[in-house]
Amino acid sequence: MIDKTKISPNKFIETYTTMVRIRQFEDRVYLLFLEGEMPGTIHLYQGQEAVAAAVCANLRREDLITSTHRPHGHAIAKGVSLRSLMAELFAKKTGCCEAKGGSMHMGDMDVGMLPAIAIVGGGIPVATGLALASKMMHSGKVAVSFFGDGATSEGAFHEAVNMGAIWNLPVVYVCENNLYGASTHQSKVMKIKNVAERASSYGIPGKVVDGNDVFSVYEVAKEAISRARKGKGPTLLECKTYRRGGHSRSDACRYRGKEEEKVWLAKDPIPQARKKLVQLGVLTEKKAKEIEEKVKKEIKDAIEYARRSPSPEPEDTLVNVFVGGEN
Amino acid sequence: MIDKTKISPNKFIETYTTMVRIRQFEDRVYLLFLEGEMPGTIHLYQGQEAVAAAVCANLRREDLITSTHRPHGHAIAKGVSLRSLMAELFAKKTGCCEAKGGSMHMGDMDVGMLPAIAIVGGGIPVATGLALASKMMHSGKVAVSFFGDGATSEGAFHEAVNMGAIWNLPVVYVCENNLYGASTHQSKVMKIKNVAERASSYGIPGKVVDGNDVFSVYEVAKEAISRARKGKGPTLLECKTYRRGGHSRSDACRYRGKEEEKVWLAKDPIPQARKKLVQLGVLTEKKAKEIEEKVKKEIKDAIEYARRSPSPEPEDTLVNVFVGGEN
Amino acid sequence: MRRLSVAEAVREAIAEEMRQNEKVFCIGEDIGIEGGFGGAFGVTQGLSEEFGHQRILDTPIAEAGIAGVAIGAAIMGMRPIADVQYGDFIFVAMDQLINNAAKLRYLSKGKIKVPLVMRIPVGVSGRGTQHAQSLESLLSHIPGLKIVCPSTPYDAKGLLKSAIRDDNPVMVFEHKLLYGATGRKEALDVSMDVPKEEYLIPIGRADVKREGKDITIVGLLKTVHTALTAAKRLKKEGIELEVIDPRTLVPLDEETILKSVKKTGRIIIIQEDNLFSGWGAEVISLVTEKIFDYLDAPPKRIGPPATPVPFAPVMEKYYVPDEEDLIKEVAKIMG
Amino acid sequence: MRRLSVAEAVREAIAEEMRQNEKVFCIGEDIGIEGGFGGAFGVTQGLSEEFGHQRILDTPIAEAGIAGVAIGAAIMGMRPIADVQYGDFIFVAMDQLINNAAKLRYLSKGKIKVPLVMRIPVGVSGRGTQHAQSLESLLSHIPGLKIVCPSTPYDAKGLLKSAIRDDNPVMVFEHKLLYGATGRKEALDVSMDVPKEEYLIPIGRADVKREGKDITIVGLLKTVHTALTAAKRLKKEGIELEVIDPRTLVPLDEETILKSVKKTGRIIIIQEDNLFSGWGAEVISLVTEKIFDYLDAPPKRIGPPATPVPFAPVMEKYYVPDEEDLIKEVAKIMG
Ligand SMILES: Cc1ncc(C[n+]2csc(CCOP(=O)(O)OP(=O)(O)O)c2C)c(N)n1
Ligand SMILES: Cc1ncc(C[n+]2csc(CCOP(=O)(O)OP(=O)(O)O)c2C)c(N)n1
Ligand SMILES: [Mg+2]
Ligand SMILES: [Mg+2]
Repeated sequence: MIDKTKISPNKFIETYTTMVRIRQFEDRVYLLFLEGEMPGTIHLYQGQEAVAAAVCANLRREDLITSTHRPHGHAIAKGVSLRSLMAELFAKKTGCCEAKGGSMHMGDMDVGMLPAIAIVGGGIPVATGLALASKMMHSGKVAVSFFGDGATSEGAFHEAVNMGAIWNLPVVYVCENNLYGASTHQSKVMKIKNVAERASSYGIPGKVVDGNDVFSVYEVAKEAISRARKGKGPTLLECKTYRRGGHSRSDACRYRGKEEEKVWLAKDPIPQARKKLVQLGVLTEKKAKEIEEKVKKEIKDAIEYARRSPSPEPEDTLVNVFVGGEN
Repeated sequence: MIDKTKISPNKFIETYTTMVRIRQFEDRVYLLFLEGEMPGTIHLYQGQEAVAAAVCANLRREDLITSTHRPHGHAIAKGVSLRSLMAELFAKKTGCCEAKGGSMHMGDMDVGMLPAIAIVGGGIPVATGLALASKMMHSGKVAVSFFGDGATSEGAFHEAVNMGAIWNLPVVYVCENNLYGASTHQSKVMKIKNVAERASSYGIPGKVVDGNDVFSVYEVAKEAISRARKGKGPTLLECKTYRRGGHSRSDACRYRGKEEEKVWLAKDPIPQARKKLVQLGVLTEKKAKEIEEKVKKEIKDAIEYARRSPSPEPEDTLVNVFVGGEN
Repeated sequence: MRRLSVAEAVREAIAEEMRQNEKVFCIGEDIGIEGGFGGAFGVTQGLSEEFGHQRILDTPIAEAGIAGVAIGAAIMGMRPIADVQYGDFIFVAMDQLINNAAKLRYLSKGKIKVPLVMRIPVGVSGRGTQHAQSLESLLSHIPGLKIVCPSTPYDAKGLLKSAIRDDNPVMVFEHKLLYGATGRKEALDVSMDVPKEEYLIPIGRADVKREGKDITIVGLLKTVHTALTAAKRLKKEGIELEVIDPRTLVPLDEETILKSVKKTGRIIIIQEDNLFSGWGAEVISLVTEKIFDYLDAPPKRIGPPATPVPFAPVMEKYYVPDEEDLIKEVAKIMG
Repeated sequence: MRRLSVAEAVREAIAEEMRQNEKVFCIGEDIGIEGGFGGAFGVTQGLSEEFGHQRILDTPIAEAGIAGVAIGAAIMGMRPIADVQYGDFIFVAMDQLINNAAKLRYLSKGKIKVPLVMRIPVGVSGRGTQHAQSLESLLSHIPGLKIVCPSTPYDAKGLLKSAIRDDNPVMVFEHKLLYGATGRKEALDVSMDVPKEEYLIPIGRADVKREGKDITIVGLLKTVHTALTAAKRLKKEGIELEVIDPRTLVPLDEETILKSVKKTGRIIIIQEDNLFSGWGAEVISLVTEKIFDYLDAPPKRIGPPATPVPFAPVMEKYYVPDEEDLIKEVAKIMG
């Protein structure tokens, strides 16, 4: 399955490290949140790390992504600094949105991530527009839109993917199918088994992939992104995955079957990846430990940075409404 | 192809008469419009008569339809009185919308037609809701939503058809694919050949049918409607057809290829139907003439009625905003 | 009598109406799932147990679809109570509400009724810019929609019941921080005694939440409470605010507002919704057009700055008008 | 100088900007098809011949998609001019405009610019209720959007050019009956001399379309012309109206309006857009909040009844405020 010759060991390690980074970040944030150190709400990404990590591993810094109400993983994978992410969650002036956004709007244009759009489906047309500009400007950039299974019920999904298709735009539509839109199981909102089947409405390829297997995601993402970059148009990628925790904040997931949870929670993408990397001889258990330690330090540093960062001034509210003259 | 045993001769004649009625109505309206007797704009239905006639021939009076900016044909087929339709076009108080609507909003709830919704795609969710109510109230009513090929690009189409599908609602989605949305050819806005293929996104049947062959439309509409009525859920019906005239008012169709026009205009649904009916022995040329004469009189009567009808009072503007108390 | 929160009062109104009329049903995202949330604010929690999943109907995430389907069902005689979680998401459904719900009766010779209730949670509550907007002004601008904005559990229940029985599309705005226990620190506790016996509050009648002779304050939803808090403080200084809660914007109870201003000669609007082309401007226009000569001082609006809603609590606090802002303005006008 | 209609002036503005800046492009339905219409009002007629189909980009009928795609392209540095045929259709795209165009800069630490121009034809023009609405008040309520409303060919050209160069999302409203030859009997001929030489009109500056000492009339789009017609007639009776055309609602040129009212002491708004929570209420609030003491008479709004727009010409005429209505109101105030 995994073709070692296609991925450099460094890339393997880097992608794996990204997954670990996301996991540790989210685990830590969850606790901080429960302890009341963070205002607002959060939607965590544990369980879906393979998707963000593998897709973004195939992107260049100048490529662009749009994200959703669940953006931490995408932000980390695209390279937004942990410090600025943590500071945003702490509502500090040094946050990636200067504390204007909070958890649901993370992003940093300097590394090619738009502020996450928390309106379900709302980012898909925008990503399509980024790709349109790339084509018009011959910039060679690819846009990736991340969204959930639930988002594919929205009209915005339909309108945008069709436009991406007819104009052959350099965009990849990445659906992370974690089986639920909030508390609602996929089977309640669509009659089809695979979201990827919807690609046929637009005449573009639709691919289903095990979203908990970072290597599989890597392969199909690579293909879809290079296809996009070559001007061959979009792909709809469906990554089957599962969120390990609740939809948001304090959700105890009482709407999920125990059996289903058991099966899926056993398929944790991180140990799975580690095991394979060790088998391949790319990683050792010792190296894995080191990675974890390194990441732990990064997170600790980010938290300290966030804590000691200043709050915004009340009047900062007025800044950045319009270009050239506030308000 | 045509199974005489399945349709009664009366039904044949009735459906054919409906087509003739629509054609004559539209031809006459076109002239009246050019002569300046009617305000506003019009979108005419010549060429697509087989669809409205055959679909509505399978509906009961209490069944419901939604329509579009191009509603005259649907209104006539569903049984809205010619007098009230003509009066509406003349902006008279006796019009089917009391002159509040005009050409684009024709309808009459007494015969199961909602005021036409001129927002492209906007009627599809509403029709789905009519069907939901039918199911909840066990009323046995079927809803049919008519819309164009262009409308299937709208998010509303996607959201609504999916809901009809997952709830197994008694609704039929009838797409009249006349190859153009205004001046824009289908090939510019979708990569797929058949709109009906989009049904697969929702897990419902999608059927392509020759929309200029009233017998074929009759067959598939009958099946889809009875399927809906039996609680087996919606069908997406694509009727391939062509409008004989412009998109609206004074459109000279300079965006349509001459070759394409020639081919399609030759496939006029009305002579086609007449020929087959004569072959089947259901109609004679003499009877056909009589039908035409009869319909001519009906139209004449409608025009006279409209002409002698009173205009609304200016203050009628204020009526029927809210139930129970105007404004 | 029992003390109820707004969420409880709203739930009770829905349940009572659903028991009395089988045409009433709820439609929305995550409202009835077993083990789920009962909607974004727990309002429909438990209702699917009593009424089943046909009448507490969970939908895909598709707001235009939800609104359109609810409109269609309403036309057929059902009485849908639709919701789209946060009000901010209703922009996805605008076309259905404005082009269909508000107009189909008008186009149908009055043969169509659209007894649709849309429940729309609004207001700033620590969730950032796409989960914080107020939409009551926007929709009050559309002829054909009734606009209801309850500020207390008592009003919320009585008005929602009236809205459900109303044969017109009624947009019912609920402020997130007034619901009660929604896990938000900033939430106000406005729970109060609500009678067990059935009652209705007519749509179109304002409520004088506090009488006073010096200045008329008009608030809506949460700012009614801001005004009442300010009034309590100002009382100590001998200033008596009269606090008017219009409760419904469309139709607007002009009389109650005008009567109050005739008495006080002064008016301040306190508004969380953005000011420009907002409901407060409408109230000022009403007063200045109709009883200009009664005014002893210029009218005044207090509201947020013309910016999106920021996330950080310190900015959010700056954004939302509070009693300090109001008291300052009162001082200016009285001084 | 040549006489141009608004449609011609708008077309010229687009062409000039497209020639100067290859980032500028048009996106919309039926705007560039060969043998087609050049958009619903012929404005882009001929442009695809000069600029090709990449830059006059025809789309599917999908307004949320159009707006969203335009926003995305704008963020990357393109300068889209998007249109959705009739303004009424923009309700389908509301989410993109309000939740994204108006907010992404705010969320991005100012790293994002959204130089989007949305051209929005509005106003009553004989097409019935879903092809007639005015949206300028609604969108003026949203922080983060600029609102431009030209009433003449000269203004339309100069303001559109500024809008295209503006780094912010600008909603440009155009009145259908002012375009020129659009096959509508009711269309006004407002064609006028427009200089060949390049010029810009800054966004945010009102124009005194007519000076007068007696009453300040504020109109917008078509009602500017209604006011000018009334002014001509009233002149004969010795009454001098001052006609102010704000030209942009956001940002609003408060100074010009206040200065005028300080002079005249009286103000009437004439508005085609529905009154409730509309732009006229904002102007009245501005004046009464800021210069109350200068007013010699109550302010007044003239507008349509609070109903959907009816189709029949006699009702439509009743619906739209005209010079008779204005003259009557002037008589009341002066008398
Ligand atoms: C337009 C809109 N409707 C509803 C919501 C509320 N909401 C937030 S997340 C969510 C579920 C999204 O499901 P999915 O797209 O599968 O993403 P996931 O949460 O599983 O990552 C819902 C309904 C929203 N933010 N936007
Ligand atoms: C939401 C919306 N967008 C655009 C329009 C303008 N418009 C009216 S008809 C039409 C073309 C519709 O094409 P199609 O759905 O194929 O129907 P047809 O006209 O061919 O019957 C367009 C773009 C509209 N009425 N509503
Ligand atoms: Mg999901
Ligand atoms: Mg068509």
